[in-house]
Amino acid sequence: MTAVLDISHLHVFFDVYHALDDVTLSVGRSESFGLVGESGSGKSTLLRAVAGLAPVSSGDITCDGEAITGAHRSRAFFRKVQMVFQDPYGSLHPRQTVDRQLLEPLAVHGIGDAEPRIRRALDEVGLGPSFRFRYPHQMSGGQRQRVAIARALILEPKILLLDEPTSALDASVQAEVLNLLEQVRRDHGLTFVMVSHDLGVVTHLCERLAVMQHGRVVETLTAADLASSRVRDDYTRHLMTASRGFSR
Amino acid sequence: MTTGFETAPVSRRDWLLSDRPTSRMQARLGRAYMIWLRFSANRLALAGLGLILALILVAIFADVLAPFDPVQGDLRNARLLPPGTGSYLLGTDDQGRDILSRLIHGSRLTLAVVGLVAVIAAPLGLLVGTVAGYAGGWVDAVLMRITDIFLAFPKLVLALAFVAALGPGIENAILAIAITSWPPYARMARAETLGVRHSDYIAAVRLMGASPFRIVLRHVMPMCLSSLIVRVTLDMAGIILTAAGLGFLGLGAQPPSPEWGAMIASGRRFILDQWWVATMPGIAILLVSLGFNLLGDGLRDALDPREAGR
Amino acid sequence: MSALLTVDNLKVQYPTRSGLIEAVRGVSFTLGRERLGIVGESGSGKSQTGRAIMGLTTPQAIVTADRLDFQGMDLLKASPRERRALRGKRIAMVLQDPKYSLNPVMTIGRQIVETLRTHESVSKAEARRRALAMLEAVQIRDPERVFGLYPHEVSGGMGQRAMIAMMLICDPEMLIADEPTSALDVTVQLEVLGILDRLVATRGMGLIFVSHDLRLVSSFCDRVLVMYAGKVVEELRASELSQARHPYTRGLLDCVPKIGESRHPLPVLDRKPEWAA
Amino acid sequence: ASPPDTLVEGFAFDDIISVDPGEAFELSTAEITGNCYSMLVRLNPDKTSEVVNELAESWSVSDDKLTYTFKLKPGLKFASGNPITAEDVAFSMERAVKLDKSPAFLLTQFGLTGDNVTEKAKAVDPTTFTLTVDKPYAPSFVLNVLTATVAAVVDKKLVMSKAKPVTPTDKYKYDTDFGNDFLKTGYAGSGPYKVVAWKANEAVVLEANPNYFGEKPKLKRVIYRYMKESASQRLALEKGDIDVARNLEPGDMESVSKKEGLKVTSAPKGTVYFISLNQKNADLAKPEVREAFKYLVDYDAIGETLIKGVGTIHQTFLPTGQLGAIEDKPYKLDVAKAKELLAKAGFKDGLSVTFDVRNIQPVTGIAESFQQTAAQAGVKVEIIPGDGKQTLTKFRARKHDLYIGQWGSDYFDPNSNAETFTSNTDNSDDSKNKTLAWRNAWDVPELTKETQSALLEPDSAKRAAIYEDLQKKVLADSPFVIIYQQVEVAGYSDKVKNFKLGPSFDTNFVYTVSKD
Amino acid sequence: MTVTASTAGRRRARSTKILFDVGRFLVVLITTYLGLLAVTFFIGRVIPIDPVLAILGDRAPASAIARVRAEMGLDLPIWQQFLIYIRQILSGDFGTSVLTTNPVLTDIARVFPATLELATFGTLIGTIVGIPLGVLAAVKRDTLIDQAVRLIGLIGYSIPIFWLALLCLLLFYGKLDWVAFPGRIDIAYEYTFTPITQLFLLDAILQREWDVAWDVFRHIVLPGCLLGYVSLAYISRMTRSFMLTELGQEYVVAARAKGLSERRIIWAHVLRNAAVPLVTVIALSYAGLLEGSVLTETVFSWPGVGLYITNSLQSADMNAVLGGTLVIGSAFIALNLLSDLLYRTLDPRTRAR
Ligand SMILES: Nc1ncnc2c1ncn2[C@@H]1O[C@H](COP(=O)(O)OP(=O)(O)OP(=O)(O)O)[C@@H](O)[C@H]1O
Ligand SMILES: Nc1ncnc2c1ncn2[C@@H]1O[C@H](COP(=O)(O)OP(=O)(O)OP(=O)(O)O)[C@@H](O)[C@H]1O
Ligand SMILES: [Mg+2]
Ligand SMILES: [Mg+2]
Repeated sequence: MTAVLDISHLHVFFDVYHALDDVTLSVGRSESFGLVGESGSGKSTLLRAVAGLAPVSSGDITCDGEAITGAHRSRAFFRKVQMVFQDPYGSLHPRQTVDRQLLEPLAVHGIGDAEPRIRRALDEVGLGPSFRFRYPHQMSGGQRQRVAIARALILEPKILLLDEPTSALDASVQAEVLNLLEQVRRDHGLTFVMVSHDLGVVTHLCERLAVMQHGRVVETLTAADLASSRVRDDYTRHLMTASRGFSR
Repeated sequence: MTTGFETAPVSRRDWLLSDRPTSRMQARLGRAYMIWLRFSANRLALAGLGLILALILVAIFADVLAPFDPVQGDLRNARLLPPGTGSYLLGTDDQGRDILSRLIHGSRLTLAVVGLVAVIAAPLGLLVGTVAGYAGGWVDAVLMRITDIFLAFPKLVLALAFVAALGPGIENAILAIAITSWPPYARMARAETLGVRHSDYIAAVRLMGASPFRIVLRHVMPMCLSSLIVRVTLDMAGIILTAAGLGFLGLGAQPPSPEWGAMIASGRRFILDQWWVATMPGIAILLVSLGFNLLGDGLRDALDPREAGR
Repeated sequence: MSALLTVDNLKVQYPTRSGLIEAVRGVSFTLGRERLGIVGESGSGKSQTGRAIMGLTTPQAIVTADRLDFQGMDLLKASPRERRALRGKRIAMVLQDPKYSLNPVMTIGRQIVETLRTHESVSKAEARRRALAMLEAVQIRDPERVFGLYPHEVSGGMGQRAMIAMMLICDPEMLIADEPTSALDVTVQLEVLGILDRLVATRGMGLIFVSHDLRLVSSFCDRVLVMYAGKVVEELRASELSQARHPYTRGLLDCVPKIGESRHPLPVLDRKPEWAA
Repeated sequence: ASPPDTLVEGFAFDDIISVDPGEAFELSTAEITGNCYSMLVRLNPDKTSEVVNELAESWSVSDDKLTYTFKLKPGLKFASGNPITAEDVAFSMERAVKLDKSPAFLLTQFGLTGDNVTEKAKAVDPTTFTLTVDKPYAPSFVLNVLTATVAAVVDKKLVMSKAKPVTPTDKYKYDTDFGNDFLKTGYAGSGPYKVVAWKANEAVVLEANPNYFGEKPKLKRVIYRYMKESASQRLALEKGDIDVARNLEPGDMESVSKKEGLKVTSAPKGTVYFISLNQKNADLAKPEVREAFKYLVDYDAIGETLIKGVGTIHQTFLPTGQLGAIEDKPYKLDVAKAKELLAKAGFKDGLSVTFDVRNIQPVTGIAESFQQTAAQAGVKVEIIPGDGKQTLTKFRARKHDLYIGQWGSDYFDPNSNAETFTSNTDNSDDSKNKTLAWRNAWDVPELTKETQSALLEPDSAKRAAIYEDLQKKVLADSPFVIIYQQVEVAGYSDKVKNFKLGPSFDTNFVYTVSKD
Repeated sequence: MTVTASTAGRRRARSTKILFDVGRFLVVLITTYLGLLAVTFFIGRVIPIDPVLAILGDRAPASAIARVRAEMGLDLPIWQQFLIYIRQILSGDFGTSVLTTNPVLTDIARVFPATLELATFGTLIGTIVGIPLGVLAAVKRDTLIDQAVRLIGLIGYSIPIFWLALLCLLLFYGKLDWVAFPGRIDIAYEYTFTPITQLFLLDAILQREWDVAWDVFRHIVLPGCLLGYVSLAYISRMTRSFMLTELGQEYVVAARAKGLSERRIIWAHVLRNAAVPLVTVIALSYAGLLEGSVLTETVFSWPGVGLYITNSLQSADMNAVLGGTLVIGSAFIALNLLSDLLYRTLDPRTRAR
């Protein structure tokens, strides 16, 4: 397995708060990797650190052979790595139509054939042309999340960082989005790094996952291990019980 | 395009209100129409709009509408005539000039002051605020220091000083007011930028590799725009009043230009016996700035989805 | 089992520029001293139902019902004052997000005491004592400390417990919990549910539990109402969830991925227009 | 309401910068000094061609007309109780000359300098003071100058006890400020009233001087209350909050005069208002243009409206009442004639000029009226309004085109106005001379000579003839469009008795006033 | 950077953070003052008024003019003048005002209290009347009451204050005789009454001089009410808007669910939350009145700092302008600081733990 994303000894501080404490991870090419853990454990921060949106104080990140330092990211980096955010209500610019939002990455990177690309991207996420000129407030959460995915895909990245892409959605819509993600991954041979607090979702989509607590990775294991309860860490076990629902 | 929607089976209203627009134009018009619907539901706001439109029309057709020459008076025969004397509907001033005609021509000055100040101060404030807010760090510190200095400086003193330095005249008054009125816009834009800066959609644009310049210009600024527009409209009244205040202190317009504030200033000498000389321009200022305020208030409700949602 | 609350053909409508929005379209059910779950996707009218019972819909809402009866009292005919006396005292409601439903500038203790002193004339010291006891009852470890904290100083789970304490301090006969745990972490979620469960069991309250999580509701409640587009499409015992007949209910159950299950792609809901009819 | 023992006047005295008689040269200060200080001689308010003695018992001139000897009245006292001696008189002169403030030139024009003043102005004995001048001037001229407030006698003992030491520089060679700092707001005189307080733009408070040697004033206190506007003065007067309104404009004057319980009084003052044309501007330097502008003022309409009651149309530079003043009024509004003259000068299509105007009435009104009438002849006038000091700065730097100003006689002698309007000893930009002629770059060596000759003409009739000639020449050809002579007005409550305005600003006496 | 070092560093950072905050505040303060100084200095140099003229008057001899020019350092290069100026200010010497010949500090000590008194009066009225009106309008949203309150506010926003002041003066003084003549105090008292704090109303009450207090009140009431109206317009409008925002919050629903009365919800819960941003609004409007009442002061001959600066400016009396500017600037900064502090105490979320 060749690693496409390598993270070693990563530390992130917010002022004095140690949000990521010595995180080391490696994600293989075309692998789907999950991150679970309680709220505030640093899952989102990890993704944002990779994307250059969090203040990394030390540690190394290697992405597709390119060593990255600090917060600066090359232009090429953004064509390799894209991200989908948790809140579909907050990740789309409220004053721009879908068309504008999809056009923007193309304009930034000076990509020419905008028209067919936009149409293709919308098609791919299952939105018809009737959505093209809508504003975010004219769409449902699931539809917005599809637009966010389309926006991430339009630059044809290799790695997609997914930060709880379905947690704001209804169960039924969640299924649709999960299916969509699976499909685009297959079609494009993408590498996924996905955050979720729902073990069901993670095991559904990912082959391997890491469990995080208090800014550390406490355990890395495969989905199969989890399904058959082959876990070492207490916290992982605790999470598993909790996700089975309420019991008196 | 016109044929497009005349042959279409849907009504124009439905076309505008459609939640599945088929073109950029339709989407944009639809949004504007929604705003208009919200706006027009507010009667006071419509009244404000009416007042402003009337002002603009009066300014455009001043030459046609004004019954007399606004600057040439009849000192000997027509001085300080009360309203309704002869054909002087609103009376005459101390140079024997028709007050109505002066008010009509003065609307041009008022409009120019308001328009130009808005055009100078608002973009300046917007630029400073968004850049400071987005860049953070020392850029923010420096820009905000400058803003604070201008904020802490007594506004009218600054304006007075500028007019005194540059010489009187409406252009300089405009510059002076513009120079004193941008800091609040910068503050506001910065606050708004700070709110927007950490949002996911800005993060998404950064992840596209867009330059900070592009982010500020195309993504942050539009977010500040609607509150800026509202604020500017509401400030228009303040601008008119400041200009009038400068005129009142003898520093705004040059005689004989019919600037309303200066008209009040020269009319106040006669307030005891010839009340109309100072009262008429006062009413004009009140009406116009009321118009802008009503308009701004209505725009705020129409543009701010938080308020309009209820 | 005597009915605490009887709802018959409850409707909630909102007049808007583009016509009447029907948020709730004729919901009927009765509630005894039991745990009744209401599930449904977003926008199906769950919260509106709860709020209509409380009388907390916004003023422009039009609320009608053939019957809205709480222990023999016609809620729709009751004066605002009478309804206010009911609220917090006999019917209470826990809102979804503790972050927003606690007054940010008042200490938690004061907010709890306030409920108590609104409905019962007790001395300050007595009120404080009871508030502390209530905080303890919702399993807050250090009630004295939390009593003096502001909402932003406590975690989501603690905030939600404080909210529950605030609503239960007057020993209401009925509690409406509108998605009380969906803002919380999975592990915390279960703790809060545990507390609710114990309180209902010990005090004999009627509970309406609103959620969009079918699995959670089924494991927590006695009875479940499934809502779709402002209507109840199915009502069933929690234990009989697996025998649900309505395709909507089945679909909701099916589309959730579970650990150790391999269904690719996941089944999705195929909404039929006749469901909403 | 105003207290019974106090006279309250509403007065726009924003020109006061100091109440030190050795420093002050402003019109409002003249009134204060006039009421609070004594001088050797005074202008006779009833007959302005005469001077009368005040501190002096008698005076005489030597035959060579160079030495003036004054004998003081006996037993005079300052307000402080110190006796008034010739020493004080000499000190007052020395002080004014050495301080070298604005009014010092009145004395230095007689050849007094810091170095020789102790010699030339000295006390021979406690009651005898002699002044030696450098040329045999007409005695009327010298005595008229000595009535100016700069010659007010200050209390040497008191002043020097308050004097502050200063470090001498090349510019100021003395080691004391001669009490200037103290006297700016303080008082060391012997007049009927003493200055108790001057608060800039708020009030000037005078109190009766118990040591006054003359007839004691009737009222205990006089308060000048700063009020800028005519309308508010009138309002306050009508309400009885002030007893006298000093800056009434024509309309308000009329109303006050008709109102029961109120009266008005007026007195012509030695101040003329004029529009001047800067000769540095080549267009304005053409004689035809100068003349044309004189036809572009609507004298009659202005006289009937804007300055009605507060001024009389007057076209020569000497105010009525001064020696040699003539009343010629050859000009009136005549657009056709002006056009013709302009065409002759090559401005068939008109010309554009700027016009620096103070923000004060009636000048602004007159300027606006002129702007309108000039427009009829194709002269485009751009008014640049400004505060007094601002327009003055420009005027003094000779950077204006047109300027509207006034000139009040520094002392009641024709030379004051003649010198400023007709003499320009050095027309260069860095000239020391700042007369109106210089300020408008009007280079007139002949007129300058003629003006100087009038000074040495001892015969009054001949002297008057020279001034008449000068006035005619200025009327015909100067860059000064003289419009009117000021009439000072006041409205007052009829409770106030004996209120009168004098012929000059330092003769607006309040010590004779009483109240019912 | 190694891990251990960074953790230790963070801990140290926490303890120095307060120190750092204080330091930053001082830097802010100093730079703002320096900025004010520089701007004032600059204004003084560009104004086309010869400052010597203001000192000597129009007819001074050339020698005197040259002497004063040298005394004032006007013949030095600009930067040297600025340095001298700064040095002077730093040593606490604001110079003497040319216009009044008093030390500027003395003048300020007289005129600032006048403005302070007026502005405080206005702000009190604006707050006491404005807040209830705003609350009322928000609670009765879209009713006639709401529209009426809005209109009152909007007119207050739109009316030229100097014009209204003139009309009111005419009516209440000229016609009705309800209020006293422009100025702070009647002539009769001006020279018998010795103020202590220079806030006349307060002084008179402290000294139990009831007739003086009444007279002072009759003077201040009209300009004070006019300023109060302007501030009321702003405060009521902002109160309404903040109340509306707060009324839409979930905690209001929660409070209703508790069975609280509407009145208690509005006044104890909602207004208490709206008060947090309102503090800033009131402080801003107060600051605005402190600096911006030049026009009112002109009409009412109120010897305040606005009038003082305006008069000084017109005489190029830059010492006085600077003094006034710094006072107003300081008042602005102080009010900002105060509102910040109040904000912190009112809003537990920003309170330091
Ligand atoms: N910009 C920031 N400034 C300060 N602290 C931050 C910031 N972003 C995150 N944190 C803190 O870092 C910690 C980790 O946050 P993160 O968002 O990574 O958690 P998470 O695992 O994604 O949680 P959740 O499941 O709630 O999304 C949290 O305690 C959070 O408060
Ligand atoms: N004030 C209002 N005006 C108009 N429509 C409203 C209003 N409040 C709610 N609605 C509508 O009523 C419907 C039901 O809303 P409700 O809040 O009950 O949904 P819900 O089932 O609780 O959904 P969620 O799970 O998202 O909370 C929605 O379609 C909503 O748009
Ligand atoms: Mg997260
Ligand atoms: Mg809900």
